Amino acid sequence: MLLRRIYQFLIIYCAGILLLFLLKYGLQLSDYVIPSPIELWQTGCAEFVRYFKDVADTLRVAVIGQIISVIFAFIVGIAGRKATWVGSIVKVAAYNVQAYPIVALAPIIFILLGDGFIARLLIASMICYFPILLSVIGIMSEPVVDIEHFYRCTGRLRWQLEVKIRAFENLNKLTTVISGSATLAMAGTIVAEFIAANAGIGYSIRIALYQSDLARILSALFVIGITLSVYQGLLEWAGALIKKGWET
Amino acid sequence: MLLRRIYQFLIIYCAGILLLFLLKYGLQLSDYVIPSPIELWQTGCAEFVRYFKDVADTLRVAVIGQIISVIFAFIVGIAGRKATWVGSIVKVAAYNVQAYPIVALAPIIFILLGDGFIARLLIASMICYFPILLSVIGIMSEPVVDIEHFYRCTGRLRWQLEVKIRAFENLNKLTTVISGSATLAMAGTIVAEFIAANAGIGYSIRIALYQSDLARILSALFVIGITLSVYQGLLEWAGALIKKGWET
Amino acid sequence: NAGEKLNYRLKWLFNASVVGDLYADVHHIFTDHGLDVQVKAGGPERDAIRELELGHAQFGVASADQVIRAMSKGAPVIVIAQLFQINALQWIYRDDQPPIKRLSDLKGRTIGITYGGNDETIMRTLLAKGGINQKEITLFSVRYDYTPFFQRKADIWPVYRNTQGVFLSAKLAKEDETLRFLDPHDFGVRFVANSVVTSEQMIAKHPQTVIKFKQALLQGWREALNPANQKKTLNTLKQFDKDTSETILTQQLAITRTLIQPSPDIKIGTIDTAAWKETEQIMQAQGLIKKPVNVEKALRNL
Amino acid sequence: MFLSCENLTLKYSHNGLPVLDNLCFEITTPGLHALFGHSGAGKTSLARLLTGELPVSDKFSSGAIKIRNMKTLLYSYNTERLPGWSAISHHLDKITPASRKTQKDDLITLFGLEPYMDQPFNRLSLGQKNRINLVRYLVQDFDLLVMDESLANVDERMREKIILNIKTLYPDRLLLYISHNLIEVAKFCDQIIVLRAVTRQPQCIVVQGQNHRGYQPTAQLPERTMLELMNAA
Amino acid sequence: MFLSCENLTLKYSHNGLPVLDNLCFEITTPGLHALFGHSGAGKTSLARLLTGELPVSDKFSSGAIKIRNMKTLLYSYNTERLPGWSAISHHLDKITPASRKTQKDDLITLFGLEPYMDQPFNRLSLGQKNRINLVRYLVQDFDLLVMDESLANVDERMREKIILNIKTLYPDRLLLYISHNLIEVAKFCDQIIVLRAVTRQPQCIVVQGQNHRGYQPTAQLPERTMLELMNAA
Ligand SMILES: Nc1ncnc2c1ncn2[C@@H]1O[C@H](COP(=O)(O)OP(=O)(O)OP(=O)(O)O)[C@@H](O)[C@H]1O
Ligand SMILES: Nc1ncnc2c1ncn2[C@@H]1O[C@H](COP(=O)(O)OP(=O)(O)OP(=O)(O)O)[C@@H](O)[C@H]1O
Ligand SMILES: [Mg+2]
Ligand SMILES: [Mg+2]
Repeated sequence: MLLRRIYQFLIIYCAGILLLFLLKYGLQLSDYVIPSPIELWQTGCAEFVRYFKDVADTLRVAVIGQIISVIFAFIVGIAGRKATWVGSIVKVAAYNVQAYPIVALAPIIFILLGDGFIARLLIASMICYFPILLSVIGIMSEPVVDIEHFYRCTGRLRWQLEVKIRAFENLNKLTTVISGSATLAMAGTIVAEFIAANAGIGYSIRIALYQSDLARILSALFVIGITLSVYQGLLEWAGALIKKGWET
Repeated sequence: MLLRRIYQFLIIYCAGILLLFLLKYGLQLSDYVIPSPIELWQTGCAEFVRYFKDVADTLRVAVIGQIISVIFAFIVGIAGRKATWVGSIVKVAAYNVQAYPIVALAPIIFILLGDGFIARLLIASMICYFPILLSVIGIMSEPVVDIEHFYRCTGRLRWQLEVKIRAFENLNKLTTVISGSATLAMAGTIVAEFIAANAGIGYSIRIALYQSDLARILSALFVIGITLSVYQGLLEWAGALIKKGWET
Repeated sequence: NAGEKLNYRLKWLFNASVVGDLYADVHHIFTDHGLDVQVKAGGPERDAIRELELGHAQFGVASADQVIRAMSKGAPVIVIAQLFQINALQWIYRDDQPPIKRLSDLKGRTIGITYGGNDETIMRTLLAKGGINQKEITLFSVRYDYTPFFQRKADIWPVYRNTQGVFLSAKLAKEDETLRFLDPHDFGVRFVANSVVTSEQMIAKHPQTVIKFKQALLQGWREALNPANQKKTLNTLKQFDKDTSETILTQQLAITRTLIQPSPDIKIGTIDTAAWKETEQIMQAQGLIKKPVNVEKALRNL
Repeated sequence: MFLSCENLTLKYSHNGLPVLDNLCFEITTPGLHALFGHSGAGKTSLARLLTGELPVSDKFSSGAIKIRNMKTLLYSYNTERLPGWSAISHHLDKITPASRKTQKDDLITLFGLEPYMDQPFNRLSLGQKNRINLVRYLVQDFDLLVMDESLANVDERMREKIILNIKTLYPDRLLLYISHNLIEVAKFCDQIIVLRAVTRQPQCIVVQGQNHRGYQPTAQLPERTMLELMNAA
Repeated sequence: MFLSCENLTLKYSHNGLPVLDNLCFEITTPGLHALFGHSGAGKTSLARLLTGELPVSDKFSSGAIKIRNMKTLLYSYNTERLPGWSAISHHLDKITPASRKTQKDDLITLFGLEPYMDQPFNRLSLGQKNRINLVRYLVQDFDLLVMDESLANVDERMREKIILNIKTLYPDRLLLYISHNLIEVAKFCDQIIVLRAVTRQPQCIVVQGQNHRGYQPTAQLPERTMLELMNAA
């Protein structure tokens, strides 16, 4: 599974690069617009190790960010699952915050939190949590009548149990969303680094952008992609394990 | 419902602003770090109409972007629901594209598409489609055995029917995600405008940021929030109607 | 080929830095020259040189470092005019801090730079020139907003003198704080800023169009900066830059004048070849290009 | 212990036919009573009204349900499920009041479920699912328990055993058994509320069952009751 | 038409007891046959093996199932559902081959479903759900149809009517009926495959049923068959 993820990523990446090269040679574009294969290769080789370290750094933040997002999404999703007043205000708050593009919120976040690790983490989590939240709210607000009936009519349906039942019945959907959100956590962290940090791959991409260096950007995308494929593969594998563990 | 959404938004917005003012007067921050209430009020009054027009403009793009995202998410989700090779490569591609922060992809998008409406729409959709995709994949890859069994064993389970069955059985989750993704479409469009456009509220935010004018940014956030609350309220209302229509 | 559609891609959003371009557009100077030009705003993710090659634009504004980088990668770019004689990129600091009279005064300060941006290049050149070790100062990563400077987390912050410099001064003035500027030019660092570029192909195929474009554009700039036209110019600007008050715009315009035409004997649009060569040397010294590109080949005084 | 329905009427929609029309009956003794009638007669609907799962007197229903000396009314049905994350023994332990632990174990043995207690619910056969679901209701505090086809997928021998045992174990509770098995209902139940087509009035008739209390190998079929039931329904 | 099991063995896990052990039987005539046995005996498992829903001879199962002169093998069970987005009539129309439209309408009348055809599935009572589900299988092309408790929640009178009619309508198909109703199975089925506890060998015994073909008001209970069945199970 892991291996398959990796070579599938390679296929897709190569397809993308090929498209760019076709464009380059089709329209006879200079190396400035689209780098030559040689340049790309050289840049890739030269920067691989450094970018890899950057990505590892980013991934670290992303993983923490993802965990926070998942927890946060569950808290909000569980609080917001009921059609009560509190539930719906929590939902409205969660939705509204999301509507503000992070670039607009960034200054406020920096005022509130300074621009250290925490701010970065917050931005990463904010980008990542929302899709999980949507799924969690969707799942948590739908009763599983045939299972809940007994607990409800014997007065035993505390919210923890309700949440557990609904989560378990939708385990597949939840693991899909959670493992899928890894990509979002990654993207979120990169954006945060892009805006604020002076470390991580987002920072490297920003420099490459300022320097109009597409070869570097493509190399960075490669490293991001491959790392993420591995991480995602691992998450799916863990998800399968958990499912197995919970189901037996 | 619509009204409730609006006043809930107002409560949250006011709470946020209050927090900022507490911070301002607690830490004795000057007006250039956090604007004074008077300045905020004046800016708000002065810019409301203009920002409102901008937001309307942005919303127009966001709505189209959301529709595209939903369609796209369904296409990819349906193609990627099966554990086949094609299914999984479609999924890997969809996930990978998402992992790349839009800022890194923007130069490539502009190379490929120029800077028209299309590029903006693409960026907005890319930001919005992924959360929908995750839910759609989750839902579409889980059989509803008790319903599908008949069609499967009589050889009638074409993919359209399979999709329809699974969508219907998870209608609540889908409408939650779709109406929730409105916020993402909006955020996506704003980011696209931020990067590329010369119209819309994203552009105005960029200028306000560039001028370090937090009062303007807060006013813009207000208009975005209120518009979005209305839009979201309408979507939910439409979702309820559709559900009613489909279920009777 | 009058009436042919031409796209002119700016480097940044519409503001006082592009007043001449806007003026030429609004006051039909392009049309008077038989050109149909669409002036398009730029942005950080935009790159006029790429658009020239892809045919999305026929003319554009690019900074000198962009031009030199593009040349080093074989892009067929030609500079037809240099708008800013003095780079608008400068640094601000509060006047309650010791003034920076010599480069060695930078020691011990926290200096904002945009990593990868040309302010980094310029600042590093200044530091090298002043013989200042990186350990003697603190570098602070600059991002979209100015909060770190406001909160005094950084002492010295890069701004565009004629735009940000003006409204930041105004903002701080409200709190009775005054700003000073650190201009690299004063320390002998000349790093060329925005210039008008087109493609080799354009010059080869439509030399007349290029000439007409340059004439029209520079006429626009001359008229825009002419104090006699002040009112007209401000009205033009206001059409595009709705977010800036008239007082600020007036100040911005005044400073822009001094950067575009520092003295009456310099013609607007003059390409300062020596400054370009210095820019190339700086970039090479900083390792931003690997080998010389001989930038003068791309400079065309038509 | 007293349960009565007075002029109970229920519709599921504005323009639909009523499902229950002017229904009246009362039960005054504890024990195993039955709710009988053809499929679609409204047994489930009535049971849900009785236990408060459906509201009485809202826009679609009217009449009154009177309940005296009973506090906990439970409704169980055959398609209920247990959560899937652990073995059924675990779930059962969690919901059994401490005082009923031995009763629970006895019921499990009696219901023939002992070998399956460490299985998760979804690995059981249909009849096993029925039984484990019923067990968990039986160990609750209840005054009235409706068993809506709770043994529908269990074999007859086991069913008989279960019914007889429930009767001896819970002599002072009100048990309302919904089943389509004519003989079983006739043989073991006390009063049998027969729901008839909604067009007939009175919509329900109460027939006296044989109310057998133990295994009687020589017992004849309760033919008179069966006949009565068949005529009523 | 020929169906046989040879030494069929099935486990659900490595270390578990087998559910089916060395099972052998054969059926060579069309008609209504039954699969009978106590709850948990393995009827559902066997039926799913026969119709190919569970694989024969993988790591958990061995033996052979031989099928001759039959192409379409269908397995239906009582908890199946119809999609919810439109009335059941709509779904039924869609899956009925053109040549069977009249047959479908006849079945609906026969099954007493006519008044409910414009309802969506989730508004039906349990027995109504059972019946509509069975109807849609009956209008398919099939050679073997397993009805796994397909009428479990239907009242006896309706059940009898349905069974008798199915027998006359499909004399040349193989119908395998799983039910816990002893009398019904004894009365109406041809051959009755009785699954016994897995510890007993042979695990299954085939008992000849009465195979009644029409409504016989004076018919005695099939006591001998019932006794045989009870002894076997
Ligand atoms: N939610 C509903 N909406 C509309 N009609 C309904 C609904 N539930 C049940 N009905 C109808 O009400 C009638 C009685 O249903 P009910 O489930 O009470 O019958 P029942 O006696 O329990 O039948 P069975 O023995 O088949 O379970 C049926 O005709 C059914 O179609
Ligand atoms: N997926 C499974 N995993 C493990 N064990 C199973 C599984 N399915 C069924 N069993 C076990 O296999 C045995 C036979 O089950 P099966 O469903 O075939 O019984 P049945 O004869 O159909 O019973 P019923 O009449 O109650 O439906 C039961 O003891 C059951 O617990
Ligand atoms: Mg019922
Ligand atoms: Mg079974």
